[in-house]
Amino acid sequence: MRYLPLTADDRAQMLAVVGAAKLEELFVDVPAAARLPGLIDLPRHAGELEVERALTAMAGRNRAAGAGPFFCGAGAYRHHVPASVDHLIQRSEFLTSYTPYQPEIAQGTLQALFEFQTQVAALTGLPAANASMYDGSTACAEAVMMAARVTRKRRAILSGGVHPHYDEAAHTLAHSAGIETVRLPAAIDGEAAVLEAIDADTACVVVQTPNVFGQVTDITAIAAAARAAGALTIVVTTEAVAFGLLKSAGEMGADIAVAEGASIGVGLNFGGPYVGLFACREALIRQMPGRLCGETVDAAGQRGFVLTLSTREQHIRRDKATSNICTNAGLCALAFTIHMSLLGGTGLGALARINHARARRLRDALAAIDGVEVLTARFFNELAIRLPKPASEVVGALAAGGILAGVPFSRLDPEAGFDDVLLLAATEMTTDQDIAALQGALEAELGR
Amino acid sequence: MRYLPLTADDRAQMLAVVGAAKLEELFVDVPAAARLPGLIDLPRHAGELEVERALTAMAGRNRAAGAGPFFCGAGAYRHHVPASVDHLIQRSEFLTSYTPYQPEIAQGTLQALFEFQTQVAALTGLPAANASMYDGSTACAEAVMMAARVTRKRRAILSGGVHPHYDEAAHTLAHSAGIETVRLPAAIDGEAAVLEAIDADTACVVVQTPNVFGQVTDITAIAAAARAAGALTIVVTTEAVAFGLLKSAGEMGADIAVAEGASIGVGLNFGGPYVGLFACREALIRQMPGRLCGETVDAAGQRGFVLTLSTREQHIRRDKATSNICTNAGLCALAFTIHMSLLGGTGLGALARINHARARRLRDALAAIDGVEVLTARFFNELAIRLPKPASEVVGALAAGGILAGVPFSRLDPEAGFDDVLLLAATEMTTDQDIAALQGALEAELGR
Amino acid sequence: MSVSAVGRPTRPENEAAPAGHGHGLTQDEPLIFELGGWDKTGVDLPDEAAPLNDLADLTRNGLRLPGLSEPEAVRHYVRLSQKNHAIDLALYPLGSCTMKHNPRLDEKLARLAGFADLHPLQPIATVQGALELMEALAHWLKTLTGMPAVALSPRAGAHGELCGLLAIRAAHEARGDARKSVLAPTSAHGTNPATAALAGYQVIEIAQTADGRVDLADLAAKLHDDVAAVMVTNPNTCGLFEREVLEVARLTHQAGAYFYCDGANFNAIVGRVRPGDLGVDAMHINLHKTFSTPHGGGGPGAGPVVLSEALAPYAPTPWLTHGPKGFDLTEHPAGEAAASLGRLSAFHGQMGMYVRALAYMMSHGADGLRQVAEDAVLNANYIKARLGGELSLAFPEGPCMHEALFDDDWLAGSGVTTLDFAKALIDEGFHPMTMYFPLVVHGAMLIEPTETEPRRELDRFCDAVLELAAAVRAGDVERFKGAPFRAPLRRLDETLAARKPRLAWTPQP
Amino acid sequence: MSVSAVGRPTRPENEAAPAGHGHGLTQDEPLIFELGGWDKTGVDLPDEAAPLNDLADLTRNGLRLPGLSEPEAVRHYVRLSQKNHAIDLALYPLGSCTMKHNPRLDEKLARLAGFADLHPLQPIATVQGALELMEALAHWLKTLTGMPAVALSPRAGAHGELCGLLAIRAAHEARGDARKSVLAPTSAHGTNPATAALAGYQVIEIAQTADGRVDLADLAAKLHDDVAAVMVTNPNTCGLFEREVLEVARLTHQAGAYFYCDGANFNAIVGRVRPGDLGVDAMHINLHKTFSTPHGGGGPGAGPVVLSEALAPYAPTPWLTHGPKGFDLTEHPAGEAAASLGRLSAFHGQMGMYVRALAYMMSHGADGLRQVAEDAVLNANYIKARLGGELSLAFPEGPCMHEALFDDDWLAGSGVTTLDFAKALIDEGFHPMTMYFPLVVHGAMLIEPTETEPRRELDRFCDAVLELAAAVRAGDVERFKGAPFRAPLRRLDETLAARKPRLAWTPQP
Ligand SMILES: Cc1ncc(COP(=O)(O)O)c(C=O)c1O
Ligand SMILES: Cc1ncc(COP(=O)(O)O)c(C=O)c1O
Repeated sequence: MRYLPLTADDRAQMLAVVGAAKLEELFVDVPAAARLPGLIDLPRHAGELEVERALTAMAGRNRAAGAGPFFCGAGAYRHHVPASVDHLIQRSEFLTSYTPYQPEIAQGTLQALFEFQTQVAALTGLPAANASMYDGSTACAEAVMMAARVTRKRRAILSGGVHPHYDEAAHTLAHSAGIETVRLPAAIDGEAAVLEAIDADTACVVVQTPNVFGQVTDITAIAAAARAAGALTIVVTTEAVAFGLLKSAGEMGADIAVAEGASIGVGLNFGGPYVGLFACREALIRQMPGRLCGETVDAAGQRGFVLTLSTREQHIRRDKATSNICTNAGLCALAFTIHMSLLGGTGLGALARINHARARRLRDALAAIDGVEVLTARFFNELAIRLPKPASEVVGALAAGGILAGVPFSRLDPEAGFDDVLLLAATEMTTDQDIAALQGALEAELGR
Repeated sequence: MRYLPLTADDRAQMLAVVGAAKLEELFVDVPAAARLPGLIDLPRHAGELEVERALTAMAGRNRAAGAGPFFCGAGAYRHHVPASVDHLIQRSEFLTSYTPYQPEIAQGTLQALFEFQTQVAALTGLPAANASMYDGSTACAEAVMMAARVTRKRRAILSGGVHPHYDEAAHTLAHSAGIETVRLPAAIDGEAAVLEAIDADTACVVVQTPNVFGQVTDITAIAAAARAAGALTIVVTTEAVAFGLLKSAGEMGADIAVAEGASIGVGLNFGGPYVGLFACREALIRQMPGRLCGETVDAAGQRGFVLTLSTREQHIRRDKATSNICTNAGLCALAFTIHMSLLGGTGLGALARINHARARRLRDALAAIDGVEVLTARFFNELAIRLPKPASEVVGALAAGGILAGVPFSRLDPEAGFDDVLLLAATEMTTDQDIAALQGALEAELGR
Repeated sequence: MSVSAVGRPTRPENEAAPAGHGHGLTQDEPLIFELGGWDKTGVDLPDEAAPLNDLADLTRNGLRLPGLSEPEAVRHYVRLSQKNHAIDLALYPLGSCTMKHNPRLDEKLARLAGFADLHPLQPIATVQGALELMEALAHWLKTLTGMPAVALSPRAGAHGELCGLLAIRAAHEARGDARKSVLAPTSAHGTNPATAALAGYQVIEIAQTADGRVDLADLAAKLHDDVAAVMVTNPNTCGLFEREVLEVARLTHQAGAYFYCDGANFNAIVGRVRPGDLGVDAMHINLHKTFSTPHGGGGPGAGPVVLSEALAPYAPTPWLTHGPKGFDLTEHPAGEAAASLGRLSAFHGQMGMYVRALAYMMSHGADGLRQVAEDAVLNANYIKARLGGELSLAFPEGPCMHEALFDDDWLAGSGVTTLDFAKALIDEGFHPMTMYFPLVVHGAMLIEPTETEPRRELDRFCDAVLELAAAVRAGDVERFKGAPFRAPLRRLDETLAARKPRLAWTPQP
Repeated sequence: MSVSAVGRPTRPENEAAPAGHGHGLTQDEPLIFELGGWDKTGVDLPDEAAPLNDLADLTRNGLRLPGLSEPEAVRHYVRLSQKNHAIDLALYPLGSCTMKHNPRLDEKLARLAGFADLHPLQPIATVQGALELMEALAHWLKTLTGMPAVALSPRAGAHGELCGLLAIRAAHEARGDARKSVLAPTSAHGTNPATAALAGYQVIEIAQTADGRVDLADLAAKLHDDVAAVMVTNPNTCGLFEREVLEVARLTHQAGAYFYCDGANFNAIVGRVRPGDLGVDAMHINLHKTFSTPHGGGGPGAGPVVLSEALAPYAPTPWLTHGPKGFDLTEHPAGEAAASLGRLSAFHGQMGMYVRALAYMMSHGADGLRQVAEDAVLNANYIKARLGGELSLAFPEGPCMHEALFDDDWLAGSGVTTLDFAKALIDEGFHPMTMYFPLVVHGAMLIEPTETEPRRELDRFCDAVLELAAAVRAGDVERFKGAPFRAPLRRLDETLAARKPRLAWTPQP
């Protein structure tokens, strides 16, 4: 068994040192009835070759996104990740280390986290970022909980532009804590309606830009209104590349920014692992969930980094902790940081413009199709269109022809009555040929 | 330009330090006529995404060996390499270091080389191995040159079982040095004829086992006869997995063993990079080509390793060197060593038996086909068959159907009159289904 | 030249290197923000200046972040990596963390385009292999635990705890039974009480017996009809098997509560004991512990939760189903999944971790996994035996499971604390053990070697601990108080960090 | 506790660690043969005991080699890796070696199954993409050098030299002109004379001028009709461009000889100067230098040779051709290739290196490669300028190309040798420069930074050198004689190694 170093001899000798006659003696505390005498009914061990064959076959029964024209977005975006990123995160010292509890021998991870936090702070325009959450949706749910703690109010308003999965995750978490989540009706321009919904009981408003329909909104007025009502403003972003171009949450006056960071450095991974970004105003630091890395000095006065403010955390504060999170998205945060260190502000800006440019070309191609209505007026790299028939049918038909044409909104929210709405994203990976192929296939499918 | 750290500012400031008004001044020594004023007529720089797309497309225009039943051998064998091997050789400290000229900061490479040499010595049964040659064929050619140096004779006899490429490479190298290479006629049992060819002018005999037809030979008698005639015996092995099962060169009395090591740890790579193994008797050490790693101690008495006996080498001995080799196959040697460290003697033995077992099943399947004659009586994992029509035609036809049926001997040696001979290898990668598919296709092709 | 007793010149080694230099093979490395590159980028992109007219007033006011060329970035992060300990470097005996070897095959397979380059919302027909893999993983997990259902989507252990408690809450609520509290032992991992609180429950602690197990009498006394669940870790955080687990389950069920088992320590019993045979209703499994997906310096992990028949209907969405058209996902609570507790996070969970965990399980097989548990327990008992004579065992009686727990009795009066001792271990090349956890043991030192440690490494570790223990007894207090001496940094000032939090780099004024 | 001047406790750092322990993050590691595992294996294989009756007396008598489990093997080699310097760690200023950054994209692409999992003797129809890649690489190399032909198959620079000289030999022989000698400057790399000798030529040295170039008068004097070739490195091994290269070519050709250029230093001029414009007949290109395939601790590399019209007919097999059915390989000297010098090695060369080199070239493009040369030369001149005041330049006049050459004049009388100085650099975190090469310069120190070094690293390096130079002048000889102090090992006894060669581990008696 290739992962087990002990030999039969080792085992015998070690048992002798332990003073046990046989291995079973070490399991005496297990109730006899629960001690399995033989092997569980599962296959026996398999060599690398066999395992590789089996899983490669399974992988082959999927259609990889890169296999043809591809337009899916809706919270997960396909971007190019430099090869050096994946190489570096696989270094033993990063890959096979634990949470940096012993800072003297974890400065590699800690310094990278400090860089991550600094980058996230710059991207969101909010000064204090944590060391990552599981993903964007759980970051959003935690932000709602945090807002309730900060404001001591129990009602969260979510715009109709918030990704339905984010809404559901927030609802699930908030519900049991007795916090009400109110989702406004799904609407392309969903953020606008939030303004009226704010009242004195509002703990927070959750808005998304670009929202799930791709619409970009300046939420400055909403944040001002929320502040006036004693509520916090939480801005969600599911496409981190948008940070390269669009106004940051901080610039617009938000209190908390949460985002899905997977677009930078991480990749699609069928939805996980991803990396949640979480940043807030300075004053709220002690209410933040998750790990924080901070600067300090060592006994010789040299600069170093440690996990800090851990009195907020479960392992110290237990049932009074700001969150239960322990394992987070460390390695994905590292990937994010490395990719971001390569891009820099300049590179992310350029990348964002390319994304926007391709999305404009996509918009133009779609708008030219008879029967297709482009719904999103102000988009970054994603937009919603209305089709003359159910979007899921169209997507199914195009998939059969090798084109992954996007995400039917009904897949996210079957109740919204938006069965004819299709969400499509374009990124730097989208070529003009891809767009032309989509246009042709859509025209054919719609019989134009 | 992502691989170039200097900015325009850096360049300007550095030029100022250098004291040059412009960059061109640094190229004053180039004759004016040869200074290109503008860009060479080649594409401009390209992003990772673009390069990756272009090369992935080229890769897609090949049929990977793993895409279907596969039986090619003839000096390159398809084996499974554990994922940890490729992971480890990509560590920066191994991948991006130079030849270990500064042993104090190269113990990683050096200790691995010492392990490599020890493994090669055990595998070949000869005590002194070097730190790798380019590949098996150049190792063989160098062995011939070495034998001529040692014996001060100028004639090498190569058996009719030696891989024709090895023969050609030896001939190319020996020719200009005035050393004659005599290749005996190609024959399944090609080693047998060597015995009669040995005479007093013979510097060395070169025999191969398993030979290019897959035939395994005990060359004890040949080695004895050569020794009696004052000649050295060089044993070639192109399939390193055979070391797990077959008598070693040392056991059979050879003076020098050379081998292609790519079967262990390296992979097919369309023929390169590979790794040449080279081992010999203790007494011949100072005539060996290539780098040698040796044990020593540091100033504090701790064990360490260094490159040694470099007075044999080009950088010290220049035109008196035992070889001109400088860059060798370091990283492939490391891959070999890591894979071999995982296998151990036990694992290599088991692997060799599996290879043999699969080859026997292949033999049985082929022997059952009407019109096919199995030529190789005593094989390890490869055998030659005679077909009722030109082997290249048959291979071409089967390739069109997705089966890579092996190597026509005529591909290696079109003059041998063996157009109807096909070489086929089976390894642990060969499944019963592969064999059945081959059998079926062959029967169909041969119209049986 | 001054030469120390052992013949090593003491200079220039013990002079600080001039600022900004390396030392031998270790390189100093500033933050990326101190490397310049404010106007450059290490990514070559085509020139494509899109008009921004649609976004007129929506664009940001610059973004100041440095970009590094690839050579600089690679060197920067390689240098940083040099400052980490890792399981690939040496034994990493963090109790409760199961720092075992991470197979490289798993990394390779998780990167196959057919898994890594899949969008979570592609048409179901185009991801049948992915769902097949999830189904296979579910089958392994259910079979190994002897439980009828599993929710794969939780993103880590704590998220799994939340999943389990929310399922329990949903089950109670479905009966109109709004219970208010959760019982958990004081020895519980911090996530247990934190999760219970997050799930809206009051946490009540159960006492522990002198031999490190749940105090049944206390449990029985505290179990009443307001208790929603009893959370017990088994094997527990003292590294001991809860002998009376069947009685815990019986009492719990008798009170109408559910039995939540924290399965973080499943590694000790995998293949030998099925939690389903112990009366468990819900248990999370940290794939990043028992099933060896890499810890990655803090994550990501995955925390699937196996569920009993009673709780299965409340499992979170998405539900994985198998119909005539192949595999499918039920993504919203409706129909069959109407009782579901809802969605825990976007999409379908940690696919990348599923691939790794399944590859790991298939590699080991039923036989290998059983051996995993045996070797993990044997290794821990070996350490217990070798160190038990010098250090003070928290629970000397009987065997331990996968980890050996010591307290700081033996340090009493020495001037050396658990923390000091742990830091001194760094100088010997090892990562410290888990310290001061579980809370029930004074100055706890929790040592979990895992099954992937060879005997030689266990001995190296025990020798180092024993040698340090001898130094404690010899009164060599400075060796501990100042430790570590040989790490990239000396002991860090955590108080300073917390007093004036600096969480991001800012330009020097 | 004794505290040194800078506040660092001096113990236990300067005590040797107990044998077999690590120190902080660095781990001691024995040989695999000392780890046990003689009867085990780290590879799981199916049970398949084939009958061996066909091989009765041909099987070996056991094979004693240890097998390690994967955790052990991974740890072993990771620990070993910690003891290496690498370009990814810091500047690696080995003159003549072109230690530049190795892009990770290239590693990824070389591993695509469509390249890595190809057998060299698959039917040509199944490897059209591979041949297309070779053709593309050939096109780039020919265009960059301005030469009409290229032989890709040589496996490293020295193999390329052999290829070139054998082509020259074949060309002479084809004319019935059996020439006997090759001229090369004393400054030539050792492979030049070694290759010439291997190719059956006598090597005659050409003198060098005071400014570090070929002495034309000496060349003219030695050129006669027995000279087969003149081998000149350009830019040469002193880091200087051979100003009179056109004259060298003219004289060579006038004598009926061929002009072989050692292209190891092509990095300095790529994109700016084409060797084809300089009268070169043959030149090898180390893909592992100029085109950045990784050095890998000694190899593998690749040494394609560009050839003039005159030599092209003699190129080694295989020949890559393009016909109506696509790409093809002529594998034997016959037909069109009848004059070929024959085969240099099995199969078709270093495919894995071709993929990397092509990816590198395409990434840089014509513009980027030109910039490569400019930055490489600028970086070297920057070092020359910064260090020239303190160290003695071998050729102070005029600019250098890609490397700066110093001699040991400035060390005279200091008691510090070039070797000592180089070893002291290790303590500062840098790899030493190339030492004692070229032979024409006393105590040579040859510094090649390459274009992938950022200015900050150049400054770090120059600061370290200058600080050491100050220490030399201050008479701090012990800092050098004993160096390195901070490396994994102290200075190694190379004499002992050569006196009693121990080339393999043997069991302790
Ligand atoms: C006993 C125990 N329970 C729960 C957890 C939490 O798991 P995770 O970190 O995956 O959220 C841990 C992790 O350390 C643990 O040790
Ligand atoms: C000038 C010069 N020529 C030739 C060579 C030999 O090249 P290789 O090591 O690739 O055989 C080298 C390598 O260091 C060199 O520097």
